[in-house]
Amino acid sequence: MTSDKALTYAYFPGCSLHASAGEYDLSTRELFKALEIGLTEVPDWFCCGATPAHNVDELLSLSLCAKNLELAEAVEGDLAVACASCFSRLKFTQHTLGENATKRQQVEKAIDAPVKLEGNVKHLLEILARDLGLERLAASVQKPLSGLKVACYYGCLLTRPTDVPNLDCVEAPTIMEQVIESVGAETVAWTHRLECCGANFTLSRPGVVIQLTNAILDAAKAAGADCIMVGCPLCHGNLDIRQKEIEGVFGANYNLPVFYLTQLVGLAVGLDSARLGLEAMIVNPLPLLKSKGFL
Amino acid sequence: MDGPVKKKKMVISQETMDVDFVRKVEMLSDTSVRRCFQCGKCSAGCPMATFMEHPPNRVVRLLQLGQWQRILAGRSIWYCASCETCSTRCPNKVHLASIMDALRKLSWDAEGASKESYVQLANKLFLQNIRSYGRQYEMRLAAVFNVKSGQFLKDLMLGPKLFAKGKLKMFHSKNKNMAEIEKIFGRIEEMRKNGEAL
Amino acid sequence: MHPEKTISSDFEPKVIAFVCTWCTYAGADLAGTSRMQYPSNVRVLKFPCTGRIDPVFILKAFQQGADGVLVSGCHPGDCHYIAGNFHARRRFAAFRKLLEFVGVDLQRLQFSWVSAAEGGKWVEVVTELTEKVRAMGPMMEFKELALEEQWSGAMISPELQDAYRQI
Amino acid sequence: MSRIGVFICHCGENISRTVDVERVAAHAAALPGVAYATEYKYMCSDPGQTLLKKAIREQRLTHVVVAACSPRMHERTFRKAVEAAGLNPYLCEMANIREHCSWVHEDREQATVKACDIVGMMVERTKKNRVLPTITVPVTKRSLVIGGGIAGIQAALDIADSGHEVVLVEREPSIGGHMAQLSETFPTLDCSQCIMTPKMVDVANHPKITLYTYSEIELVEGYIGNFQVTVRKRARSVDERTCTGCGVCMTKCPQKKIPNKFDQYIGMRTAIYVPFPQAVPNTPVIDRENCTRFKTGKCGVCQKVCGPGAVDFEQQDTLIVEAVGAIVVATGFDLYSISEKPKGSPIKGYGEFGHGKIPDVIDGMTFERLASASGPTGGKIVRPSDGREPKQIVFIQCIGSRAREKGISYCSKVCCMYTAKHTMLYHHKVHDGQAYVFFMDARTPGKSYDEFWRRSIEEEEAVYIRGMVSRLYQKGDKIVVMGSDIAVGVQVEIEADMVVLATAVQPQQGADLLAQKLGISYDKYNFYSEAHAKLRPVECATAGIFLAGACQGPKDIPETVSQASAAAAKVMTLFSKERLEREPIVARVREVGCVGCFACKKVCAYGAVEEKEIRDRQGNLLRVVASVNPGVCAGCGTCQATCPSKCVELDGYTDEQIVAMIEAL
Repeated sequence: MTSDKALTYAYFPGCSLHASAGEYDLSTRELFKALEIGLTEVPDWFCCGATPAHNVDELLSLSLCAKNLELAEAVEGDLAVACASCFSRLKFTQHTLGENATKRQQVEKAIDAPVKLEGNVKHLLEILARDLGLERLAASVQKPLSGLKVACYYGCLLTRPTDVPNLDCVEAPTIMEQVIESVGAETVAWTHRLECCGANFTLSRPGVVIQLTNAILDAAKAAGADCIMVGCPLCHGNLDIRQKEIEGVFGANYNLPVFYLTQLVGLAVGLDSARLGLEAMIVNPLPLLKSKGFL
Repeated sequence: MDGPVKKKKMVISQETMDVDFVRKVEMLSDTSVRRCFQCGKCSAGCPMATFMEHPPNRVVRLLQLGQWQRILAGRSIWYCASCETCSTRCPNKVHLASIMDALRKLSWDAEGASKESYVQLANKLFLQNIRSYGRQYEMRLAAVFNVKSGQFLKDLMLGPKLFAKGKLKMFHSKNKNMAEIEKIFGRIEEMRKNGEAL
Repeated sequence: MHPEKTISSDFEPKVIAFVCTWCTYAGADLAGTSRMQYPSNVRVLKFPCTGRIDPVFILKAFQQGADGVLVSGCHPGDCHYIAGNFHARRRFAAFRKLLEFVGVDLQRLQFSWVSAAEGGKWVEVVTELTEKVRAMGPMMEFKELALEEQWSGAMISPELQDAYRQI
Repeated sequence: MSRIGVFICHCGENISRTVDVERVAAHAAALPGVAYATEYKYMCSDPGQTLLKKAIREQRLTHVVVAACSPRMHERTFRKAVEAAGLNPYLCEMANIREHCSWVHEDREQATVKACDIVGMMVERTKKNRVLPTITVPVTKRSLVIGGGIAGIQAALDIADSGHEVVLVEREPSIGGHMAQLSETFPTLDCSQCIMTPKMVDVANHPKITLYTYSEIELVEGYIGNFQVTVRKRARSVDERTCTGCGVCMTKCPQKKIPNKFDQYIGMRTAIYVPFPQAVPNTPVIDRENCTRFKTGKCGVCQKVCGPGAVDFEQQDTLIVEAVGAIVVATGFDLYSISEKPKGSPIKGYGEFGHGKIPDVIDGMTFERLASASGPTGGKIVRPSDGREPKQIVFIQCIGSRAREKGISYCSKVCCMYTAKHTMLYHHKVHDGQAYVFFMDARTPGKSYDEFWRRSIEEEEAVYIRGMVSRLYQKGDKIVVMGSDIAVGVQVEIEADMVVLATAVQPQQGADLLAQKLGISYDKYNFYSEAHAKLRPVECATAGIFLAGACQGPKDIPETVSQASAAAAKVMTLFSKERLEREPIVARVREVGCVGCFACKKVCAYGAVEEKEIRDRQGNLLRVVASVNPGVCAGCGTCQATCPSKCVELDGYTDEQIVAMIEAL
């Protein structure tokens, strides 16, 4: 996978990265620049429909994703996706339309174009771990994150279900750990790496969300983590934005900064903290980073 | 939840088992409900099972018996988080998460059959947002949801903070592909009207 | 199919069935012991296994005046000889082209699986084929073409050789 | 010129009611080559047969056609009668005018025409029939038994007790198999070793049994009655004849911490070892991978302390050829491991159960070793991780079995019963503990089986929970079990000290390779296939090879023993004759036309086609042609239809015979 040829990708940031997850977008662009990986945003991409679309209208979900895949064809390189939800939907679309001819015909009619399934859709983790390669990533490190104990949180959509995203083992993935360990951090073994945070109900049933998210924060804390790392803006929203609220409701004290993977890797490769959007995080990460000597 | 329907004796006959509905579910979800042998592994791992009146395995069981009214009358399908844990661990390759998608779709078609309103409202607004703007604008989504659901003050404490952190944007530009999106929505509606798609 | 031919209403087609002894022959026996009724047009040739059936026999049967040919053996996976019916199936698939080439309307040739327990299915299959062939009228092609030389003796022709190579 | 006799049966009225038998006889009499035709009320009756025999002699008949019922009914009867009259039995054929004619058609005219046609076809066919000799092959009255578990032991003892020699081959250093590993057995709870070890000793002492342990099958040649089997006897590094089994070598061996396979790797052994104290033979083996001597050349203590001087570091593998007439395959089973990726599955093992990395999540066989009085803990049930007694123990059924996403869709059959047994053993040993069982349905068909299962719940207080487990994870020193109870419809969480998984029963590793050597068929899971699921459950389709035990499919001990004895009986039946007789419906190769393409060999399911070298008088190789071994050929004829140069012929179904029938139409 690793080659000397310059890496370049079409980039699908997704809606959240243009809004609540601005720091994920910023740190992704900055990190890729630093690693000399080309990133060109797909022009005029639109919403993949995420969970609500497939929840009630799969045909719409497949059509929106198929349209986005078609738009991405215009940009050179594999499609780099930052958001786990967008990643999951795009992969699902490729998988479903590849297997089911009827659905494929319906989608082609809906978007009035042949569907394009050949292009590779890759999550940022795959690009860092496999295309760039862990060795080259390790070689780019300026400030190893020594002594930082990270709880890698995959959530539901990065790996599941079997045979669809094919990012890593569905039950025991290691790709996040591999990436963050290669830039010098430690990872903790913990029990809730793949449990659901309930992102689907952020808007409609926040009461449900805080219960699920609390269990995750609790498990990370119990495992001795300093912070949590995620690759999904929806997980981030629940773990970071709602953390204070959860602490209040459950009488806990977590104080666990929730980083995007690009923020932590960016820090390790020597990016200035201002270019990582750290100030946008609700749980202030600066005390932790200062105490570990990274700032 | 719904006393009368839930507690009512199930009278099973070829007439009361709605095979057509089950076939629609199977077609939409690309999976067979007959494959399930009721081991309950889906319910064991479901993060949302404690919020459902019918645990996931029972939803499949009711489908096997063609008793969809009992499913749609409850809230279970609207409490599915789409986390795919059930599909991943099912020993029989029953894609329960996809079955849930299909059931929600058919519930929408059945208009108002289901109780859960907040989740449905959020979904509706989300899709409307795509149709009108091409992309999701969280601020707008949240504001409209709160107004429509009558929870004006929900998450009040979060708002200003997120705003200060740049996480909620007031202004947004329209996507240049708007015409194309409208066409996609239109074509799908057309196909359904002509009976070319479910 | 053959509008130029006048089909007399009392046309009785000749149907030849090539069957294996373990499944279909026994199934036909069962139809007998159960006193089921079917058209008397069929003549049965017994083979140990469908694997023994050389496609040339089918040609020979048509040439000899059969209007329809049935080949029937054990269900897939049930072969008494482990895999004879599987080899037969592969072989016949390769021979379909050849049969078409020499002018056999493939409608006249039927393959089926009838197990020793399926007396009823045997009756169905035989009745169906007989009626289908009756509707199609007599098989004239070979009679007209007088392929006597080509399909006698060693029963070897370039087309046949070619088909063998494909298997 | 043939003189054919045609005999038409009325079958009481069964035939004559719809078929005009006199007209058929007249039609037959007029056919060329027919010298005699008659009809009679009951051809199969004694007077009917007498009539047939008399006609053969008086009319000097050369061939016979009996037009009557199905050949499946009376072909044997008439062929015997024909033989008694001095004709070769294969010159007699039957025309089926009952099942295929009189019984299925009502129209007398049509039925009569058809009967005439059928008789005509059979007359033409019979003209081409040849005299076929009865084929006989000699029988070597010795048997090979592969596998020294309870199945192999039972089969070997039964055959040997009938007075025939047996060669028993076992891959491990000792016979005993899985049954020797078990603690107690269901449904009686008698101690497995107590009933097993006497049988093992019987094998060792039996004058008719040659035992090769630590040995494997290298090559199988030949056919029913005449197999040549090459056995690889692996180097034991200890001479079996001189070793007295005193065990001093083992006490002195410095390598003491090697996980013992027999104890499911929870007990330790030395590098020179017997797998368990009651091993048969009681001769140690040096495990060369772990022996210091073999790794560094430095040690040699065992050799120094061995009084009789039996330790031999130079010993080599030896190949032994044994001639046998029958083979019993009894290679048994193995348990699926949750860390392994099963065949045909996209999923690697059970990640949701920790991929085998949680130390106190064990399988059923490991629990047997823990519960066994002769096991590594002396029968104390303790956790492998810290040696503590588990107070909450969870059993989970159907792991790997009945899970098609894991590639295994069958039921492993024994787990329901052994788990019920485990809950009892646990309750007997840990009085203040509680056992929980997650299950779907209890499958307990068998004598006293369901009663046994009920006892585990009603008297031994096991809590059965109808529902499966989604995930297991370690939390502190507990294992969190996330399950569900589908009867109640709620999730169930148990913090367990130990979890026992009832993992699937699978064929032994390499079962497919052995099957290929033997030329027997196996299913997609590598279980060996019987010749007929109902009526020939013990034989392989390959003649002379028989199956016993779990190598054919999951089985418990009583079933295994029954099948082993059945296989032994089949072997004895085979050995009851000096020579084997069989129908001469076999293929022959016309060597002159054979071009040696071996298309026939590729399609032969029995391995009956061999390569034969044709040499000139000087011994120079001219060419290689196909040759059919009549002892192995089953007579399907697939080779003949496949041969591109038409050089194979199946006796009894030659092209000539078949074409004659077609032409008669």
